[in-house]
Amino acid sequence: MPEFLFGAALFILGTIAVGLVRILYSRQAADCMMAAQLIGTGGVAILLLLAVATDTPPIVDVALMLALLAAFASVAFVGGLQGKASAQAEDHRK
Amino acid sequence: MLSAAADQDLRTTTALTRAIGFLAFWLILSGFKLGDLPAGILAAACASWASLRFLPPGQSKRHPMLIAQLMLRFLQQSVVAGFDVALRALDPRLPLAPGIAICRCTSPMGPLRSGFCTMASLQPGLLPAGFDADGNLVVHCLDVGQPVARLLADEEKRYLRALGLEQHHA
Amino acid sequence: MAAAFDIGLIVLLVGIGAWMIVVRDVVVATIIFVVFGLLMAIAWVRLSAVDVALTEAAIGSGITGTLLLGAAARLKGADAGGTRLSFPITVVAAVLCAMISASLAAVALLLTYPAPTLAPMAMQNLDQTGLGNPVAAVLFAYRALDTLLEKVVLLLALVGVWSLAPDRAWRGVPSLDTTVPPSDILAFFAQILPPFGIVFAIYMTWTGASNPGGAFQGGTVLAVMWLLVMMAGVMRAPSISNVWLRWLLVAGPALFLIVGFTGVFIADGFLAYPPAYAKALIVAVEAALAVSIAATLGLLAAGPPERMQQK
Amino acid sequence: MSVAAVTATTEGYLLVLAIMWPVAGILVALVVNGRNIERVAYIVLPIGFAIATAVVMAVAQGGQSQIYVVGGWAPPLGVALRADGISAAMMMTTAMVICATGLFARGEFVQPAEGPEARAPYVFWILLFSIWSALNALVLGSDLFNLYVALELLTFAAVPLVCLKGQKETIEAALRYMLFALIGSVLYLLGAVMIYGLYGTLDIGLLSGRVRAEPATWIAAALMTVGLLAKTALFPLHLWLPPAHAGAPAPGSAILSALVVKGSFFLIVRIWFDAMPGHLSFAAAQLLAALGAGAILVGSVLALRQQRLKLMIAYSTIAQLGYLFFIFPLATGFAAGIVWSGLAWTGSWMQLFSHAFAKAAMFMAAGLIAEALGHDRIADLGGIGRKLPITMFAFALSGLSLIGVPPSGGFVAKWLLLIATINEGQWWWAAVIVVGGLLAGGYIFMVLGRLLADPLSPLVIRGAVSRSRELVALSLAVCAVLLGLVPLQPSDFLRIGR
Amino acid sequence: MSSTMDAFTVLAISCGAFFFVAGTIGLLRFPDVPTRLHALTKADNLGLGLVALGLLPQVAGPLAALKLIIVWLFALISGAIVTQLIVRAVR
Amino acid sequence: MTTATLFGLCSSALVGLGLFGVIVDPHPLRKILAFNLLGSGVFLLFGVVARRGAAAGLGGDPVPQALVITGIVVAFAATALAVALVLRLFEPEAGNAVESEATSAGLEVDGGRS
Repeated sequence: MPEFLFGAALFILGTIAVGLVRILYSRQAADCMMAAQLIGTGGVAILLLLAVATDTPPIVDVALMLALLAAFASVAFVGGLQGKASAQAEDHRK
Repeated sequence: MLSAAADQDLRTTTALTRAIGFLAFWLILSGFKLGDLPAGILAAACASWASLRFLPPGQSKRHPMLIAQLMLRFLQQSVVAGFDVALRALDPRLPLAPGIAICRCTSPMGPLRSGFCTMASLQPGLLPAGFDADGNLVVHCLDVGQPVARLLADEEKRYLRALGLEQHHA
Repeated sequence: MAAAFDIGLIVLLVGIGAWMIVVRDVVVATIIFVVFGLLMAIAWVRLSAVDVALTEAAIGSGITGTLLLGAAARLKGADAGGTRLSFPITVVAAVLCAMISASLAAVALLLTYPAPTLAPMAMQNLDQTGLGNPVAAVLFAYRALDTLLEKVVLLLALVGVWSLAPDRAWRGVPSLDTTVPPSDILAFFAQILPPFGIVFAIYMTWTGASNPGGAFQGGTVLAVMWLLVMMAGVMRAPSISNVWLRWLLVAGPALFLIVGFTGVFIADGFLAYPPAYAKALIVAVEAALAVSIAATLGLLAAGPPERMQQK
Repeated sequence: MSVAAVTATTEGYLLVLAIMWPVAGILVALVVNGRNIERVAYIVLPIGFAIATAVVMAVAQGGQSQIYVVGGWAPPLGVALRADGISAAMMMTTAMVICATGLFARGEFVQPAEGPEARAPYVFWILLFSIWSALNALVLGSDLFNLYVALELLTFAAVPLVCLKGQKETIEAALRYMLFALIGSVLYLLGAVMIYGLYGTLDIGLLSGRVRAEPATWIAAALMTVGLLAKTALFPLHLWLPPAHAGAPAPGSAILSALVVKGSFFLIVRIWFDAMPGHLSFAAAQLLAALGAGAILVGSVLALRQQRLKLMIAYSTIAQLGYLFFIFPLATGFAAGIVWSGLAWTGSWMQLFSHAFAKAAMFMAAGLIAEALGHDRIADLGGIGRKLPITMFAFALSGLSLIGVPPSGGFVAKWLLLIATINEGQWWWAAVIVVGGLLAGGYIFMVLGRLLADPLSPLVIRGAVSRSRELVALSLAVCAVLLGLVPLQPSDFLRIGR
Repeated sequence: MSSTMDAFTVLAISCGAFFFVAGTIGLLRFPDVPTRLHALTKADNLGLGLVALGLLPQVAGPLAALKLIIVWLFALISGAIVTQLIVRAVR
Repeated sequence: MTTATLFGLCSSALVGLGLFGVIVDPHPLRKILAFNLLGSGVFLLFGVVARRGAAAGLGGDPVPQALVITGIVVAFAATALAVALVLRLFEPEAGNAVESEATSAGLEVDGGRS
């Protein structure tokens, strides 16, 4: 079974890699934001597979951490962009 | 408006419900161990406090059964959505007609409406993309041929009924 | 199959790292770095370092992302380009770096087995610390001095960041808090996610004594949650002269220091614990540290105060 | 514990106290309202000084290293602290310069009498405590990773000190300093990792017994050394130093030039003389000294060409740091076939200490002059010496020590190094030492001449200069000169622990 | 029993992997950012769900299984929210 | 090839890439990014050392693992300080936020701008 799980993890890693190449190749920030999302979902899947494959339950915690925080990169981008812009606008108004 | 006492009651009930939920989350995280329980209770208390502070209790009557149904539907829809997108992606003809649809949205502003948007974003082919100037929901869809407005209105009705809000917006 | 997975992961890591160096746009490079951090978490899992994987996932994705993406977005308009090095110098630098890489690779290939290790010694003494997680024992018992000093480093970095505030904004707030419309989805996210984040953070801190996890990881999750509510405008950023805030910053290191000096009287010396109370003391210190780390990391990512609080 | 080599000595607790006392100061300073922060300093500085004195006494009386095993966990698992002769002497120098700087800074970093807490004083005092703690940790540490943390502590305290004034140029200087320092510490860490991978310990004492002569060890040591050289600003990695040291406020410059750059130098010595004694090859030692010679010549020539007083002093720091690197070819004892030569050893440390006092005094004097005139253009300094005679005297005394005029600490240092070059048969370094002295004479007398000259236009004094601050600068300069009274022979105290 | 469970695991995970592939193909073929977002989140979330489902029989005890579900739920919800954030930023 | 050796090669590549970026890239923020890449490479080498030291029932030597955690946090602090410096240096309004000599004593100039 571990062999199969590792294989599945490698397979998903491959799909992530292809997706990343596609996303990052466009070199537009908006497109690139999807990359974090892609890694978020795919990385969680890989970690879950590894947790079972190596029989190390704490790895599920890493997956949970990733699921909780991977979204945060995009939030930081969007929030940071809008937030800083509006804060600056506010500052300039005064 | 509810009276102050009833308001207090509601707060307590909500706090307790949420605390139990967070404690369940803790138990799932750490497994059931008696020695861990004090920390779990502390965590649940902190989380409920934060949750009450960020998201004050609504004043409507929720229907647990309907909410459970809603959750199931939510999961089922996300499965259907996955199939939908996979079929479109793998179809050699690439059957896409992406576009924007404007829908009326009756949920009250704030977290309730955001919650509805989040649910809607898991519907097959739909992706809420903010609101226009009149407060209507802007939806990006994979196929503008879908009856988007009707679909969403149905979903919203279900959503509001489960949250006990339909009487306000009938 | 496991080796094939490792090779795939390594190729992806190096490829993404190289991409980050060559790509033109700063914002894109930053996003690539965040992606790189997420992949590093998987690499740490493959190296049987789950504690580190948790740290990398928390710091690498969550908080570094906020910091760097915010900075990249702010610098977009500014002309921040320095002088480009001339081509010959670039070539020399490339050759130099390649040489360093090659020598490191040679060392990695030539290292012999059995490798020196302190693992048996760390396990032998684990009982005396009352802990079940050897990494936590290293951090809070065997090499507690490093951990304590590192906390001071964090505080000092924060003082350094604050010192960059304009004089008029000293005692002001970082410009992280924003006003977003109440229906905004970001606010919604900031309303529902943090309570779960808090439970997870406390779980991380608590479980760190016996399983992978600990004050760093828990504190970082808390910090990320705090940043989220501040960025979404659900909670306001505090003034840096807030008394409570300063106590929070100091609480962890101060308790650590006090416990350390108590060890002189009740145990073998500075930063020693009596075996009977070792676990309780360490967990108490970790709990306080988690709060302080959360405050420090959050404020570090938020940056120096830039304007006075609006009343 | 498996290794019995490390046992704590009775006075060892002082070592922990020396590091942790300023840390306690940082924590208290962070929470007290900024208004009370100077009061905290009045408590931290004298007690810290007393701790340093006690350590020196303990080392001198015991005649051996003082050791403390933190938490009772002996290396390699745990971390030990160790005070030998050089670390005790470094601690004393640090304590003296820091306390003097504290006294000097009272006039500059005060909270305004009215109104809320202000930025600069709040930050300055915290940074001062941090630098003290970091330096003590650096000279007492005997674990490569513990030393890494101490190095980072030092960097994070030093960088904000550079741009405390907040002008664009100083921020630029701070950023450049930061980048150099970060690369430096990462390279150091890389080397330390390899050492652990090879020998399974980071403890310097244990390493000295385990280190084998093999390529991987040399790569690791080279990486660590290069990283530390970047932090020490040895030529040609000196580019960050002049703007950083010249841009900081006067007390900051004094600390940065007198102490901070020496921290990483101390660590290089620890690596080559304590962690891997006898592994420094003749060629590598010559290379280090050649870089030092380059620093002396280039630094001095550039100092001669500066228009601004603080920049001139900063370039002089680069030159004076160069002398320190003669310790590698001269003290290793290549000629005699012994591991060690006391003459050059003492000379190099004397150079370090006397330069610390002299340079701190000189930056303070320059700060006072700039405060009085509102600028530090050397060409327009004419006549200020008559208005500020004490300051000028402090500048002159410290200048004499930098040149190496007897009787001064600088003279003893350079004389011992000269003799060592003859003893070791490496006469070529003697030429560099002599030329360096002449060039130093050039730039010092150029400024002194200006200070005493008639003003081109009537001098406008912008603000009254406090007499007590002048005296602080003078007393440090006097310390530099008094060091010249030590006997011209290898010092026993500096040999303690080796 | 065990082999039935293993067969279930293999089947579910293979299906999950299939949806990851579908998501990536969508990324490659779909014309613009919003449509690619559809492909990314919807397909990958389903893939992750199936992977988690397939792993359920392999973990010890019901709480550990619930934890896998929880991981999926969090990924699902945060994915749904992030998608909206991105599409709003792009629009 | 063991896992440790493979990741050792990975770490050496990352160190080279990061160092190259730090030296060559003119943009200060990207220098910081490259520094982080370099740091990741160094930490990864720590991880390799830890993995090689697997013994006593552990998958890795806990000492280097703990040191990496400390190192990651320190590297983050360094990044935060460097980013703050870069922002202060390059932001459009940084020019007028620079204090004049008169205000550097720390007096609040505009009374809180409330």
